[in-house]
Amino acid sequence: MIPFAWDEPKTLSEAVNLLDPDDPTVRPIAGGTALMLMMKAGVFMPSRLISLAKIEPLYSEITIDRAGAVRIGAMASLSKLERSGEAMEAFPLMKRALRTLSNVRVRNVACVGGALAHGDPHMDLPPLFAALGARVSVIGPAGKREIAVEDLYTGYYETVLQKNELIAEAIVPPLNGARASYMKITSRSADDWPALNIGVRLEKDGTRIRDARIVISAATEKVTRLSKTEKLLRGASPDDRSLAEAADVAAGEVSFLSDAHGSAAYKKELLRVCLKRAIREALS
Amino acid sequence: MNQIGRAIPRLEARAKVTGRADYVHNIRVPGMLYGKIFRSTVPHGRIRHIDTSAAQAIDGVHAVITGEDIRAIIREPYFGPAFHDQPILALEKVHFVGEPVAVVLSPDPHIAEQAVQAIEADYEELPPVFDEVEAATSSAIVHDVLRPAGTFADLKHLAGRKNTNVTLDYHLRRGDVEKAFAAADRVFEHVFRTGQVLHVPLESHAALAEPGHDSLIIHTSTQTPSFVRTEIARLLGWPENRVSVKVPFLGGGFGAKVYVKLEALAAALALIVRRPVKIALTMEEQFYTISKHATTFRIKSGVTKDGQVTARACEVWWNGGAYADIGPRVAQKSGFTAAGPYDIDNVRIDSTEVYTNRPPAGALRGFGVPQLVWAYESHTDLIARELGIDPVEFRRKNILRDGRPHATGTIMKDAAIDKVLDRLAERMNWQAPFDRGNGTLKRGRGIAIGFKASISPTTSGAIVNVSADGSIVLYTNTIDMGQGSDTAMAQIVAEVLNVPAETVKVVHGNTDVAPYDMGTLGSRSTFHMGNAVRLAAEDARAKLAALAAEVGLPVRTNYDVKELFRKRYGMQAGNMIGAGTYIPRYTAPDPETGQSDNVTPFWMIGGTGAEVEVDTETGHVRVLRLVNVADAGKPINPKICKTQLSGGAIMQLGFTLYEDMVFDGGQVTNASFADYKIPGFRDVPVMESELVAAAQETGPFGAKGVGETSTFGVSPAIANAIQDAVGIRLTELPIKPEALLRALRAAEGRPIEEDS
Amino acid sequence: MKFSGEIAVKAPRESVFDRVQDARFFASCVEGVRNLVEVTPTRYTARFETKIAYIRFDFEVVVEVTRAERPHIIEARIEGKPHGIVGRLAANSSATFTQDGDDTRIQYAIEASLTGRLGSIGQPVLKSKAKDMERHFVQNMRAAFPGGVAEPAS
Amino acid sequence: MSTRRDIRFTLNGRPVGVAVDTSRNLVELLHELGLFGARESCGQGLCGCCTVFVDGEAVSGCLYLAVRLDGKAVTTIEHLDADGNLSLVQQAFVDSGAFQCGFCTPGFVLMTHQLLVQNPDPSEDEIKHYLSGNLCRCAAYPEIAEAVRAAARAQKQNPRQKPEP
Repeated sequence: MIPFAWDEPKTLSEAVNLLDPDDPTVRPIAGGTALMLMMKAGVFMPSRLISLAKIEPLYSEITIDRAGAVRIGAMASLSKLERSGEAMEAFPLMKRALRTLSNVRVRNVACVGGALAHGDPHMDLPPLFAALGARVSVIGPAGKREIAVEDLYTGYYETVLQKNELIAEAIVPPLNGARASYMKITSRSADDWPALNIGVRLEKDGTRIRDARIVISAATEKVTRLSKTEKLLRGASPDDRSLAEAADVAAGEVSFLSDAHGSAAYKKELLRVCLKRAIREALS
Repeated sequence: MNQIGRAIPRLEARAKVTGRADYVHNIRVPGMLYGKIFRSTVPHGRIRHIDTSAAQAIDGVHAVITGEDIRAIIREPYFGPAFHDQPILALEKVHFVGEPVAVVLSPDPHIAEQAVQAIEADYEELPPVFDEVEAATSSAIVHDVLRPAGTFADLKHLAGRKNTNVTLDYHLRRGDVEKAFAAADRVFEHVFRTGQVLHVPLESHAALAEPGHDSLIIHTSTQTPSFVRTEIARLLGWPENRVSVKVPFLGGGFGAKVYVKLEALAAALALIVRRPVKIALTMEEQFYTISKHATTFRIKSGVTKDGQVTARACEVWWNGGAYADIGPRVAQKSGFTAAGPYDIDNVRIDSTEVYTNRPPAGALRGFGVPQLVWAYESHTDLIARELGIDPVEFRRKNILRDGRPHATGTIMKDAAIDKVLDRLAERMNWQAPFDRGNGTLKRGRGIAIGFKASISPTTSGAIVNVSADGSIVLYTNTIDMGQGSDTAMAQIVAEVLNVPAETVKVVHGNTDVAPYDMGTLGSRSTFHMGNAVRLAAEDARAKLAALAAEVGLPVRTNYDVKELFRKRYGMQAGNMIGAGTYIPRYTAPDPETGQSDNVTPFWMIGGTGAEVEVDTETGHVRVLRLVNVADAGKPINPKICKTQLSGGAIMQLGFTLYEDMVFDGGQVTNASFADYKIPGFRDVPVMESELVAAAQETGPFGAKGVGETSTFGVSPAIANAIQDAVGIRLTELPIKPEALLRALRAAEGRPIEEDS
Repeated sequence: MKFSGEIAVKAPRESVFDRVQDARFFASCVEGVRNLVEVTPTRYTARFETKIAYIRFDFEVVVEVTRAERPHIIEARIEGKPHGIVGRLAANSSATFTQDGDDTRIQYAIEASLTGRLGSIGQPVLKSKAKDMERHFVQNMRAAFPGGVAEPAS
Repeated sequence: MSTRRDIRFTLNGRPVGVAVDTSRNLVELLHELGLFGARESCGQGLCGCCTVFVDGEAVSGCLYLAVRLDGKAVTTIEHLDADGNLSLVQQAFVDSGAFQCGFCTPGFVLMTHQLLVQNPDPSEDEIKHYLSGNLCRCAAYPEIAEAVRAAARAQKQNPRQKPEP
């Protein structure tokens, strides 16, 4: 690594002003765990890093608002989220997901904003948050805008964020009785990057599914919502037959990546299986 | 005092838990330059031109060195334990992607790394060959010239085969295999494969060379300091005493750090620039340095209908990669055990190691044996199933017992194969019904046994120094790389000299003060160095006894050593040196038939039982329980031995289920821990380890090596358990969930489509 | 990395072949190629720039047409060196042309490998990028010829 | 703007002021300061050999830029026996034989300290999950788990767990 300029702005808007929309060698750094990997590999050589470490504490708070949504300051570490009693009580599946998200040291340093902005499809928070219907509030030179997490990603490492936009907050709406589950499946050691991850949020109406949100990633190049499958599930009762049908639709509606974790055809089979398992787990 | 069999903590325990243990990585000396390596980007090519000018122009770059620069100080800069085939930096040709081509030197490692990116090399590409079976007959020849090293006694016959890629073809002939096949009730034939994997000790290789005015000190993470000294002295044309090799602790070795790795490079660079030079590899660079052979093994057995194996033919191809390293010995030494620990009258073995354009392969914990056991124990289970005989019973019927000849003709002795099998079956509760799971989670269990010969003929020397206050220092070139050799050696000294082992100081890895040792490898240290240490301690004891008689002290086992020296020197002065050298007997195998009446000083016996759970919808295999039973003779430190057993088994679990070097165009595409997955905490099953009651008559106090024993049976035990659970047999390592699911689905008649 | 697929265009085989053989046209269909220089009629150099998010890759590329049999087949060898990092891109590509009624079917296959730093660590992302480039290439070809274009297979 | 920064932080309880290149990571800085217990192995934050406490939280030193230390408190493995005695965790590692080559050991010891501070009585499953970000190629995992249990027991008997990370 070669040395670069280093700024430590005190406010988020100051940070935004320091970022250069046209110069990709100027990047923000918060936890830095993902960025450091790129820098150490020699594929990213920054000219200037804008540290977000000294940004006002407001952006690392985790609160529950009046509507019951969990509002997570983008600079909150994943460990802070994991230890936030209220939020974890509201979303026990988030607590379970965080437990196998990378490792304790990374969680101590990496922040929620970075985990959402990085855009590596193998990460846990993006599909989980997208399934839960979360959105992020983003600050740029023109002010604030909100983006649904499911709309953040355009490709491998690619997002809709401009180079001078920063995620300020993630807002996870309350379950309000909906059921949710998240699972990931690895094909080598337990702490491998997943071959597939899947998040499911279901609203029930008696014995039937009223609404479904199903999001997968890792097997695909970006976080992908399975809208055809969701459509099929709406109004269906979650019996073996309709789950099998949903699995078929799901397998057909996305294009899978083939890599060291498995071939595209294998991941398609994994999706069939995991879709059923995730729905059953959510409903159990 | 009984020091043998004590489960004392390692001598260096405190240094290790406080982070203060010494590794080469900690060493910095004034004026030191860091070297960073520029590596080949083609798998096979002639070097047309290397342009270092841009790198040289970078501020802070001290020098950029290529192979031709090295030739200026070392005329024949080729090294290797079997062939002198590896250039210090590439000369004329490159032979694999990742081969060192040039080095940038700078006081700042970051600048050196940056400057490496500015080097450009132009190659004329040559056709590469990657597969071991193909390479045996391929027209693409990796090395134009073969240079047998002639260093080691057991490899004196090595020549290679001109105009082929064959480094060594080993043959064993016993009985009449074809006749026995014709007479057999049933004949079974299978082919098994293993992928290329590697050691990845957490401490990557590092070497620091300090040039003196007519000498050289090399601090290095090697398992073989004596060999390094000999080889560096040979390269430089110097007497050995001008080269000092010093080795602190190793952060793991597993065979990755045997013979010369970075030492020749560091030495040459230091002598060229006349400054200390340190080369420390990154994790990625380990993937270009040394690995474990990928193999293809065709095995064929003739069996009577009541389950007696009457004939076995083994054809093994070893993928040696671009440089032979110690691969030829793997093909020979492990090759002769390819028929397994079975009593078979008719055996034919053809074991062939070939060069390919992959990163080199050498020694890795088990030295080829795990690849062989993978095949013969999978094959054994398949035969037993086919014959409807219980796998334990089938093995019991066929195992080699003491007093019977092994396929080489060597009569088995102190090889508790029967006991290992019996204890394994008992521990697995083999006769009792087994919970087979239900729904989509099916359970199965399997066992496997294997054996390995030790290395011969090899020499170990040790010095025991008793000071005038009675305190003792042991000098040995056996390296403690985590296996606990310092502690075991101290226990041997302590047993002989009747002191607590904790009070013995061990100075290891210093060729200036400790005598020659062939190397810390092949689980040879406890036996070979252990015997040398025992002899050295006995020598010291005898000399002390003589001194006691001389000064008129009563002859008894427990001298007051202080008084002894005071009486002799009039004060606390002087010391007593005991020396010991051990070299076991050995008969070189006949080059045509592989026959020898003494092929190994001892046998290592290991068996593994596995219980697994298979997810039939995803193909995932969860290992629930791994039972490892071993014959390690009489253990010197049972606690450390058991840690070695479970550690070795977990490492082999990684090679069985997770680890595989993935290649594209000769490039390893998963050269990092993010993409090459080794077992972590959550992968560890319930582990059980047992050492059977046994003794190696010729070992120090009945002991022998144990560092590799638990690696033998793990892979086939798991494959056997998978077949037991779901009826599917996989023949390729690593076992991937996708492969298992595909096989399951094919068996159900609804195969999974192939990616186009 | 291997990619293959088929593009069907509504034009006679000879004219399709001629256009594809025109290096300038062909290069214009590949995103990020610039400074194309014809060294000889079968050898070209170019600059190839691509980016993944904020990470940019910049290759010096040499293209050698190793076989051109009008109107059946074109084969080429591509070699590239990335700037600022040790590595090498090597690819063999082939395009075969078959007449199918009014259509010409172009079957293409590319086998590419990336050695050095980029090849050792970035496979999944590079594969994803390459697929993305393939999609754009097919789109550009579609735009260049009137008529239908088949989806790339992988 | 300068690519070198002056930083002040406390290292094992003592104030330190140094100038660092912005590209230096925490492990490199510690090595420059003569502390070698944190070591870089995988370089990707996956093996835990470079574990260091920053403001009481374990971090991967190889992924942590030294420039970020300004104003923070750093504790390394070398501090755990500052009073000359092994910590309960270190002693448990010795007693359980919870290592072989020792290269990964400082990381496991520090992670165990943090685990026991957060969860004085971890279950087997909690131990495995908490330590799953540390790799041991010698695979002394069964012994490490035993050491963690032993340290938890010792801590219960002797709440003088020292020093708090």
